Amino acid sequence: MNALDEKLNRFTKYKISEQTLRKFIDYLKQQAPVFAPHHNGEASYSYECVENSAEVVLSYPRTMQPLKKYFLPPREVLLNFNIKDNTFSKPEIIEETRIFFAVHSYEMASLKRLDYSFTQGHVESNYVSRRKYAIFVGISYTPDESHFSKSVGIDVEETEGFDLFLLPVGDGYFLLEITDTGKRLVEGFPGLAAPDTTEIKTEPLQFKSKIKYHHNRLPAVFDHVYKSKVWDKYAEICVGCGTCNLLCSTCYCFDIRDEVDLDAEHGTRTRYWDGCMLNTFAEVAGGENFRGSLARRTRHRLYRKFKYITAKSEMLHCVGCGRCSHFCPVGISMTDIVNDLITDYEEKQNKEKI
Amino acid sequence: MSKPRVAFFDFTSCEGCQLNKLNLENDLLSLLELVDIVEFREAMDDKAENYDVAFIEGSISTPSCVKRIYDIRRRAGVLVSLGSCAVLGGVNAMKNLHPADWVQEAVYGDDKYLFPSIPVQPVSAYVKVDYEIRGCPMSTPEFLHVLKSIVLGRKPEIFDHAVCVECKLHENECVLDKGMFCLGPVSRAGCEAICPENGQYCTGCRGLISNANVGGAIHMLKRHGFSEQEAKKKLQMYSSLNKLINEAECRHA
Amino acid sequence: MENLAQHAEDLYCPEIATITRVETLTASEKRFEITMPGNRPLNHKPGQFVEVSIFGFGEAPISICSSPTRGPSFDLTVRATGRLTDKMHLLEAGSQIGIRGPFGNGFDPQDFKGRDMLFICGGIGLAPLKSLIDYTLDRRNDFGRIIILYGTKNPAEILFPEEIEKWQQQTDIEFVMTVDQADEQWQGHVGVITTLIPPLELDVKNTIATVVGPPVMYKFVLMSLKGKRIPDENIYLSLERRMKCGVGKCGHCQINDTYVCQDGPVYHYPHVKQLEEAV
Amino acid sequence: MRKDLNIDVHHLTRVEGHGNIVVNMKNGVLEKAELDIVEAPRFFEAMLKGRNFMEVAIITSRICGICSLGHQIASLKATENALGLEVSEQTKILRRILTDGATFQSNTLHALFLAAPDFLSVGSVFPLVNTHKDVVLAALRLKRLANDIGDLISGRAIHPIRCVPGGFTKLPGAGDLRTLQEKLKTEGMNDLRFIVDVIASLADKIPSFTRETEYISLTSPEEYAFYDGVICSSDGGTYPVEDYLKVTNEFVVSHSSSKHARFNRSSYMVGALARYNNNHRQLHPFGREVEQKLGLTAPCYNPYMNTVAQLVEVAHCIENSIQLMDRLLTNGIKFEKPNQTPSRYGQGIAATEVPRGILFHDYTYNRQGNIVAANCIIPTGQNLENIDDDMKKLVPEIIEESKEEITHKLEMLVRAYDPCISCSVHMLDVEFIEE
Repeated sequence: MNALDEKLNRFTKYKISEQTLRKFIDYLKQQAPVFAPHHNGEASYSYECVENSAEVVLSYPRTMQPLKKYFLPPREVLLNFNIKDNTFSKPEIIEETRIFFAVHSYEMASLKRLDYSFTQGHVESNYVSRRKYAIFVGISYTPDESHFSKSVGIDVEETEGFDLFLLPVGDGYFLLEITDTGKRLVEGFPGLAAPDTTEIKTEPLQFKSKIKYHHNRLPAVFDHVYKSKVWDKYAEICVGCGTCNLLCSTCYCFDIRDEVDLDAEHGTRTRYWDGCMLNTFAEVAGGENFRGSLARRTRHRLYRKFKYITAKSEMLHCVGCGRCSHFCPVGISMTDIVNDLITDYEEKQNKEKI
Repeated sequence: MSKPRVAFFDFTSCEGCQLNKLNLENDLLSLLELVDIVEFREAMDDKAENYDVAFIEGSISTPSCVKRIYDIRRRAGVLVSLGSCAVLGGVNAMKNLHPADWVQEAVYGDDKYLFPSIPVQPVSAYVKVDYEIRGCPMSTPEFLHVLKSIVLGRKPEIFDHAVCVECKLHENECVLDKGMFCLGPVSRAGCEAICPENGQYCTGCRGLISNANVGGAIHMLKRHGFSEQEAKKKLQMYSSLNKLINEAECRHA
Repeated sequence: MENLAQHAEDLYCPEIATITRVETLTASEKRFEITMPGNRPLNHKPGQFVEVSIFGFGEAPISICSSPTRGPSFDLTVRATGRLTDKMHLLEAGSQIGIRGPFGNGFDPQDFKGRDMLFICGGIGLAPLKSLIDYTLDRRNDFGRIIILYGTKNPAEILFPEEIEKWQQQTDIEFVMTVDQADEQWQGHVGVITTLIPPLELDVKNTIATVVGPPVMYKFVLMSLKGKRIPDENIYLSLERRMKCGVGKCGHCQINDTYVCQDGPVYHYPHVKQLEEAV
Repeated sequence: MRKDLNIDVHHLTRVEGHGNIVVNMKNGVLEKAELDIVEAPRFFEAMLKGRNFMEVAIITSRICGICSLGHQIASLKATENALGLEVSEQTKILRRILTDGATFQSNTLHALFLAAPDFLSVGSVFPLVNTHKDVVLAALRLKRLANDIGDLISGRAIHPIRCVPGGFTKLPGAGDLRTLQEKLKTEGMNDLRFIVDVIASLADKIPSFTRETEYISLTSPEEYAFYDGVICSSDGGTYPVEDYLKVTNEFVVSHSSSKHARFNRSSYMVGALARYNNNHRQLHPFGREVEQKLGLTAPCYNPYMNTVAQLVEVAHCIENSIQLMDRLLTNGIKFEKPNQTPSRYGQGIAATEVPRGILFHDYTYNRQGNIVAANCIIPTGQNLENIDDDMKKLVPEIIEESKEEITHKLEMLVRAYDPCISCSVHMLDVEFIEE
């Protein structure tokens, strides 16, 4: 038995049919609001608040926006203010239990990264209030051509961070109790039989590693490719639309803007998702732009994922969800860039040897 | 602070931007609290000598337009161009892509000399423009944003990022992925991605983002199955005066 | 998350402070004296900044230009260049204003005890450095020589004329000024700031050089300092970026792996030397 | 008796686009009484040349912001006819609701915001905010409600987004549609009744001028025609839409950058009054109610009454859209992929009644689906000769009144036609040489 299977087999688990699983969603809805993947258009998925458990999509490649939208909303009012009397109030953030259902392992891993970003140095109350009582039910998935989470060290069946986890088996699922919170949720649900003792055997190598090097070696590669010509290669076709930033599950940069009502008295201070691929992001007063070229911006984006924060947090800040590649209108793939960089790095190493 | 005196003027255009202001039904009364509208030909008889803020709709396309815009600039404190026609030349400017004579003759035949017309230009080709509100039609929230900013005495925020940004904030399904054409990745936002939001493609009515990678955009559209010629033609719908597009060559097969 | 929650801060809520004095310095710069609620001291270090906000006009990071040794109020020198700063210039004494901070990494003057201090200030860069200059002057005996080099584009842009007059008269300060372009009245030095560096006679090992100015200035000043053989570890810079949040979240001020609002704006030169995007 | 008169209204206000009124009488002889169209021509043919059928409606919508929906619908119908694209029943219902909404919106804007100030002797609607606040608020609510129809079904009332060849890119939700329908039934009908009462009390402000002319509109046995039908002349006879050129007979005049039109007489009229005269028997009960309250009877030869006919149509359109929404909701709203696979290439002609009258679009496509010929005849252009004829009859009748009064009555006359001048100069009539 491999290490992963060993770990999975330690959890108490139940066999559950899809029909019962949907009843379980209904049951969860009685405990707290449930958020899960839904169809959004012809071939697009998004997390939505569940109204009807039949509409929850259990098998999906990836949602468009990552789960971060619930913890760092795309637009969020930070303050309501009054210009005339110089007063303000902070909108109350209700600290409530929310259940996130059918979440993939890379998504959970991305939250761990966001947790780091919003609590290192200053701990941000807005983020923490939303995050504090969140409960997660994970599900394994079949990787598509854009997924590469395995390449950055995150298994499809990685259970870390989840309270419950679903593994497809036959025509149903194994429901695994990961935490005490998960156990308590399951206990109240009348639809389950006794725990199942069948041994779990995951299928090994569900997908090949798409990055040439083991993820542990990537930070070292990035020590040597700052001046690589690879950046220019991709800058030629990149159009700087910012999609990769906005949909990235670990990106969290934002902009803050004041907006005033028509009475010219009341207004809001609002933050919006922003991205370092956008032209004006690194502009300073006087118009100077320290990352004016797309090559520099692309480089900054990748260094943020594989080196800068990684050095401090000891986690790669790319989780391999593949959103940046899948949704890129130009078709630039993250793994292609990284593999090109590795090639460049190898050439450089070889030259040095000679 | 006394109420700013605001005037609206229309040049060569469809007047849809002006109509959009009349469509501010819910906010019209608040707006009238905020400013004095002193000239608005489409809606009122009054004429004024001068204005704190002049909003200009439409592009400049006849000799009499030129005279009138100089005159308005002289009388105006702040001048704001409104909508694609005023800011970019807009759809009107596609005329410039054809020989002037051909165009005149095509419409009026032998009577073409009765109606003089000069190459279409945006307002900024003739006078200093303080702020620009893009869009076809302009978006009313953005118009109100600029107006409120002027009333408060601050510079309005004008966005210079791609429509993709707002489209992704709305989590709209990507229209390129649906096999449709789209200029969202290189077109300026500020519209809340209203076209993709409604299942339609972005036609680039706000022009391109600055520093746009036009060659890259053409490459992108080819990747999605559109010819270079078609890509260029669609890029020119609103931005036919943009040299970047007219000179763009796609270096990628 | 639960234990972190105990430390959670409402990071974006300003305190409403009062402008207690406004002084016009040049055509585009004004100095504002700010008093916090209850007249409490800000407790800042020289070189730190605050996020100033006016509702409806947004926020902007502004360096504190007064020394913590003076107070409890503090001073901000503001150039009118943007949405917030333009509005700020219209405010009079008695107006209220939002303050968050102090933020960032300032100078630790303790570390400079006994050293010769060389201040190199370009344009509005004098403002952040003035907090450290004043500090060293208030603890004059703790420091060796105090040399201030100050350059502006033209005489009309000279900040703090009263202070400068005092510095020029004080015998324990070496103050040298230059302008890029002189006018008819100007009798002093003409030329860019780097022209002031070669003539200096310095005990280079014992001299701490602090540099603040517009982005274009750094490269040339650093070259001159190198020419003077001042060791890199004796050099400090303060960098300017668009710091939107001030607390290391929004990402706008990031230079390579460093957040200016957290690790800066004051940097020990060896830290940023290798960073291509820094200077 | 007055022998000389010179009137020159430069850039007539409260109309869409730039027009001047010029009247010139010398020694008792009327030398000139005309509406000069000085709007800059926009040359849409240059814009359409070689454009793909998917783009054509997007461009032609930009002919006019006021009638953008009408242009889109006419354009889409012409394109669909040319390419043999069948559209579903649901699409037709949705388009009919949009047409009702657009007529409701445009007629309300004209009657209550642009023309009504004349009845109350003010220069715009803005002073009425203080003197007649409740009326203005009701009018604003009505106009908003009309725009809500456009917003909900086409994504945006001006330059609609969702209407494409073969159908819609996105459909309204049933819940939203039900809410809107309810609002039309209650708030919409109440506000209109309230306003009609006010307008009825001002009926004596409408000049009593008549001139019988030829009235041209679409007509259909099934309904008060807006979306579809055949051409109908009050002088008798109906004509298939394909024969539109025989009806319009466009010609260039030197005082107008827009072309003029004529058919059986020296001029003809299109628009609300023409539709009313030809189709009044098919009005819904709510339309009849307003017709009676405002004292409109068919046939009516007073062009000033066009504004009144517009209000009757508003009532009719509100009721019609409520009925159509019922049909949609009963059938259930189903997502359908727009049919965009041409079954043929060639010429397609379509006509739609837009607020200002009958609108023709005529395209020819090549085998690549690109435009090779386009023609587009706009209602305001068709009305221009009729306006000139009205002025020629009116001026001698009121020649004894003060110059201000004459000017005012002429302005009111032109305004009554609700001319859409920027539209009128955007004619398309060109055949492209294929490259």
